[in-house]
Amino acid sequence: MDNLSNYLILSAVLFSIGTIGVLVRRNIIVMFMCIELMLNAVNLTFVALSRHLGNLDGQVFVFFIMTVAAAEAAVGLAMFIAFFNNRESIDADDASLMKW
Amino acid sequence: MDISTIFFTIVSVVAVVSALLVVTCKNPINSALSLILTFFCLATFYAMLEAPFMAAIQVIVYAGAIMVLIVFTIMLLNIRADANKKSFHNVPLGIVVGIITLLTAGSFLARGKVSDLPGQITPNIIHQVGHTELIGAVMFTEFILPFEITSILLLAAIVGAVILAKRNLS
Amino acid sequence: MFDNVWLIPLFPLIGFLINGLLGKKIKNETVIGGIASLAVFGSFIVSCKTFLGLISLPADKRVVDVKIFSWITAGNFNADIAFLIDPLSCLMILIVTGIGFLIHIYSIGYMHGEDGFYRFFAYLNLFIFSMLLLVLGNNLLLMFVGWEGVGLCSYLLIGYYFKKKSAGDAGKKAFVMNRVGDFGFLLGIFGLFWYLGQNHNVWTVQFTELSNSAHLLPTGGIVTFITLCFFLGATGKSAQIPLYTWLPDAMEGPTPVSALIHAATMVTAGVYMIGRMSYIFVRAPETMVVVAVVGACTALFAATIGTAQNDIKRVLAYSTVSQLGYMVLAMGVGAFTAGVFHLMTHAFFKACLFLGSGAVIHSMHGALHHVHSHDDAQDMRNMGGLKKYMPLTFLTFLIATIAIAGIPGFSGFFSKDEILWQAFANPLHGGLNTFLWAMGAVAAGLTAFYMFRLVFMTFFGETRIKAGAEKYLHESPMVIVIPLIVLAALSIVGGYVGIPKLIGDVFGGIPNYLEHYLHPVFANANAYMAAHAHTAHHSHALEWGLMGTSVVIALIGISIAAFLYLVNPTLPAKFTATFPGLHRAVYNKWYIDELYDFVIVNPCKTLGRFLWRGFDVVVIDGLVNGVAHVVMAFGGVVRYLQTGQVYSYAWTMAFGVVVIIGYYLFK
Amino acid sequence: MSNILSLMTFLPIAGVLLLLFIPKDSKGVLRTVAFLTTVATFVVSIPVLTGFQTIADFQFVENVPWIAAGPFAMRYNIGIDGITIWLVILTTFIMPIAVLSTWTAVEDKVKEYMICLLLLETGMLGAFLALDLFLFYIFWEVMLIPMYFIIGIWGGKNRVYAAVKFFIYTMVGSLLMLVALIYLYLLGTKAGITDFSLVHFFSLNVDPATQTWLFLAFALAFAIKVPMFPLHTWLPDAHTEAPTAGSVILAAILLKMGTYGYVRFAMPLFPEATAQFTPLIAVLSVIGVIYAAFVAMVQEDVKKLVAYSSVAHLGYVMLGLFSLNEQGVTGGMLQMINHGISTGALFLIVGFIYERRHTRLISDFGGLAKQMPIFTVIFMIVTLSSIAVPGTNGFVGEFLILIGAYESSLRWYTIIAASGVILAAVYMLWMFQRVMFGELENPKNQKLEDLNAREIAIMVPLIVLIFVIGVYPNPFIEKMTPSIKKVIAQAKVQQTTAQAVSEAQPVAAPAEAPQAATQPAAH
Repeated sequence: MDNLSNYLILSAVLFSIGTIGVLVRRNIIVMFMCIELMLNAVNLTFVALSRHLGNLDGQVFVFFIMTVAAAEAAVGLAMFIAFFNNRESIDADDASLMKW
Repeated sequence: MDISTIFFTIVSVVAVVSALLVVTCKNPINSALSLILTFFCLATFYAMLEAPFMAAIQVIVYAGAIMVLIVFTIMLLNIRADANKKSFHNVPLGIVVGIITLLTAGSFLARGKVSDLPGQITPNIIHQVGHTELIGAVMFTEFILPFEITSILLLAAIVGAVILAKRNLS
Repeated sequence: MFDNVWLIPLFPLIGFLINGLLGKKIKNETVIGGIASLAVFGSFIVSCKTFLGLISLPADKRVVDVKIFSWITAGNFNADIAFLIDPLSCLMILIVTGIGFLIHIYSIGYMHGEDGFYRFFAYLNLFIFSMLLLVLGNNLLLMFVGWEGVGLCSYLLIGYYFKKKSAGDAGKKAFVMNRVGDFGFLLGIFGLFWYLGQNHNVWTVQFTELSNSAHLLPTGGIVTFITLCFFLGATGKSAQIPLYTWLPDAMEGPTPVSALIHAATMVTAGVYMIGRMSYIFVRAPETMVVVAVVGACTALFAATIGTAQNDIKRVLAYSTVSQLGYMVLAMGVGAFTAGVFHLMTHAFFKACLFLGSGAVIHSMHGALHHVHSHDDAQDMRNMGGLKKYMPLTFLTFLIATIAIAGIPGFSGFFSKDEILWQAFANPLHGGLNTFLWAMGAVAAGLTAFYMFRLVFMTFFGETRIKAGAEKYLHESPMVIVIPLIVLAALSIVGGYVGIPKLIGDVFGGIPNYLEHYLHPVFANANAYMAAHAHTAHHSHALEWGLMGTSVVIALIGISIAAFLYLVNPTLPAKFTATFPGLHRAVYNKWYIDELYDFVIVNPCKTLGRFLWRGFDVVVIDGLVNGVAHVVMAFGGVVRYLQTGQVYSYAWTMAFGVVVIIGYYLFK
Repeated sequence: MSNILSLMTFLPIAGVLLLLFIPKDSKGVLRTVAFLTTVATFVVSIPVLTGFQTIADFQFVENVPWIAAGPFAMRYNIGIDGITIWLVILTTFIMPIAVLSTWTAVEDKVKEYMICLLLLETGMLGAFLALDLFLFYIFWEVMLIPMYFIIGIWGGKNRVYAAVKFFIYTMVGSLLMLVALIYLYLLGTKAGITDFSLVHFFSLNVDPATQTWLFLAFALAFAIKVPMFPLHTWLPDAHTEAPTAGSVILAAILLKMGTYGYVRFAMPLFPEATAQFTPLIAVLSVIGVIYAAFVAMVQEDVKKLVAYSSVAHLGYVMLGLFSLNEQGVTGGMLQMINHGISTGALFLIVGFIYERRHTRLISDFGGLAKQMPIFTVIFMIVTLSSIAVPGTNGFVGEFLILIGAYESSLRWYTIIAASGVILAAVYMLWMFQRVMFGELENPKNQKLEDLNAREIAIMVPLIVLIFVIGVYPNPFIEKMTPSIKKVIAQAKVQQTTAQAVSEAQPVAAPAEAPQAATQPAAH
């Protein structure tokens, strides 16, 4: 089905954009948003395929991914706040305590 | 070219452009707003894919809850584009990896085969029974265990977020 | 008839348990001492009953095994808790419980007021128990239990005054040296068990069975090895060269202990063991040579050291070593009966001597204590003239001394002379015999010399004790004196059970009771010797002549002692001044202890330190830690890959994902 | 009750669950619960002993499917036989004592400590009972972790080094064992074995060349645990640093895992390799006995001295096991129990004085006999048991080992090993003398208190056992005999030819010695 291909291609494009974003941005929050973008790209794939196959499992999966994303946002953002409080910065390059 | 294809094209262009804006905008608040736009586009797609419940959730959870949280954080930390500071690094290499990712995904799509077996959930059934009910039925029968585990995960996330934020604010 | 044999060791064990566990609470010395003595007395009564039961049997039936329970069973190996009642073990239990009882009584008086009174009696009872196990055990393993048990009690009792470092050292030395012997004993058991089992399918450690299968053993070869191992055990326990040095040090223990353990009973265990396994020893002629030579050398060597000691107990200790040498010599020349005979007489007179010296020390100690003097109460140079203060002690001491010196009519004469005669006339060692006899005879002379030197220095002459102390010298209480009298009496009459045939014939054919009595025990060995060695016939005149010679030598020894220490007391000092090197060497026991320290003890410690600090820590741990360091060094290099930057991890991950997916897509 | 073994094994886990719900500050309750759990475990183990039949088969067997993952089929297969019966009883017996021993010594993180002890008990019991190789491996590793924490958290000054050393040493061995185990399983699948069951592998015929490698892998893991010279250096460190209970358990039970591993796995599974390596193992055992004795002699730290004496004792055990005759193996098995009791007791004793004086240096003591009479008596008895004085348990075991080894082809090693009895007396008595005898010079020692009721209660059962085994060992031996015979038959099954040669020339035995001596060099 052509329609499905479109969705999948769109999803791949969004995913790649998200990847580039994670790799090139220095702001942690933006990186985090790009990760959300990647997750959403995957979600789109799930929903499209679910629709195509006539099976709701994929959509349930999307539901779980959303839940995880929500949890991730809560914890992640809390960490960013903590990080900012310690370092006065939100730049990923400043987080290098794990360095050798 | 029927109307749905045109609509799909328009919305997908908006989605891609807004996604690019997320990556390119120097100011994080702009990125966040662009991301919200992308999420709305995706919600549109879900609706087009006969998944109204997912569309609703997409708007409520992502655009509503998560993005509000992110915007709130940005505002709280008072982050703005700093002209003196670089907001990008390794751009060419990033683009190369992105393109390779795209190519890889493309070749997946090109080579992979999607089975054409029709499932039981046709648009008709969705219209008759209702999407939400269908999802709910699956969620609370077949996926009850993951569902419960997810709820524990959320609980843990709440506790974790509280502790993380609290300890460092004091 | 022997159903209640198990009571013999049980009584002292009960005594040990009562005093050991409750003694501290009892506190009353009479009760504690009474319990302990009563326990041994009970054993003595049962022993007497057993003895009477045994001699009522016909001579060839006098070997009875009494099994109590099965102890260790594993595969072919079986050892029971079982007792062997035969003339030899019966004689031994009589000696052990009899003399043991007397010494218990004595100890009540001697140990009066000592710290840990109950401990002393508990140990003493434990010792009697172990010794009874040793002599009664019907198999090698049970004998070994008693063997180590007496060693242990000896350790505990030598170290009785544990606050004194020298006491602790002496105890440890005794135990370790005995352990060296035990090592030999163990190897002997292994060898015997394995050889008979492997080659003849006789898997046993039981004496009666061993005796029955002794004919399966070859002459020499493996049996030499086995018997040498056993003999090593005997040298440890019976303080023979090279393992004798612990016994003089063992005098750190209380005097009753020296009398009971280090004179009368325990130290004779080696002799007993050789006698018990005589049928195996005679099948190893080389071992018999070694046994005889070691015995003779010890007898002579220890006697030389005894001549120059000033500590009253040390003189007696070297005398014990020397007398044990006689017994071992007797065993080595195949005169088993004579050896056991001397064991018995020696038990009487040496116990008497030790207890007498204990009475002297006790009195001296009290007297010196009264005048707050720190003079050594055991040093004979501080004594002298004691006979008028302690007449009974002196009398008994003198009797025992005459007995040990080998004056005819006293017990020591019969047994010692028998040994010397057998050393000369035995059929085993050929040309060596004359030497053995000569060494024994010289040692007899030296014995007479140093024993009378002791008597003269202690009881005769002027009183050399610190001025003012002499009025506190007194005869000991009856509880101490009565055992002395009993033992002195035994020292006289004890010899008459074994009158040599030569003398017996003169007095109308008095038989040698002891030889008849012990005959079944040594029949096996004697039969073998009779078959394999031709007995040379010596004339009666020669025997009389040798007997006379040894008496004359003894008398000469006494005369010299009298001359040097009674008539002309300044001579010894002059003698010492003339030959200072010789005197110092003898006085310092020929520096054997120092030699052992230098050759064995110190190298062992050095080796231990080297193995620990050098090998364990440096080599092995060095290797282990070295490996760890290599790994850490590698990690130190590799860790620089960790930049700590989020994006670099993201890069790596993206790259990895691409590579992996690409591989699956394009493979 | 058909699943009494499971009940026994997992009862400590139930105790752990209970402990989790107790606040960490109520130390008394925590200790009591842990103690009662171990006592309950011991009580549960008693029916196992009384219901144990003197036969060679595994008893109280439980065998249910557990994990079926692709080609691997692991089963929950546990059972008990004569080899393990006393080891299991020893474990359940020692644990309450171990808990009691650090009643007051451990004040910090009591909850975690007790949890570690209980987990350790489950691990040890499971490892002894497992009849499935994979299950065994799991329990083997389960034991490791609590012990690591016990040493690393509640240990002495140098605890982290000791804990890591212990962990890595053991891990190296067990990883090799895992590899060998999987390889063995794959061999088994070719022969039609579909699970990890030990009984099935016994019937597997592995060709000698493969046996060599598999044996080496297993043997290394076990040799580290035993520990055999030269793999022993973790032991003194671990013992010295561990808290009393840790040392006691380590000495009494964990070390037995190594020797048990040889009897249960390495020897019956690879009989030809066993024959091939017997001289090497014997040489190492004998070196261990003598070497450890010499090193122990010059130690300044009481605990290290006892640790080295452990190495020497375990050297005897190994010698007995590899003599492969009934006396030797019985002696070895019995000596494992004896060592558990005696050395466990020695570590307890060291713990007592360490708790009072916070030092273990011999030179800091001296003259304690005057101050602590009860302690002296107990210490003396245990010392005597350790140096194998007849009448105590140590003698029976050591004697059987030596006589067994003497009968076997290991005769000449035995003679050297037997000289260890002298050295043992030297180092133990010397230590005893320096600690207990002499004048009470150090003022700090003059205020020492004698053992209290709890400490006496800990020691009395051990003392009783020391004498019971010493005087009447047959009941202990009888229960083991059928299983020991079976193990010997399995481990000797293909050795008949080799043995026939040695039996034919018993007198030529001396000629074997140089051969045997050169053999290790060849490997």
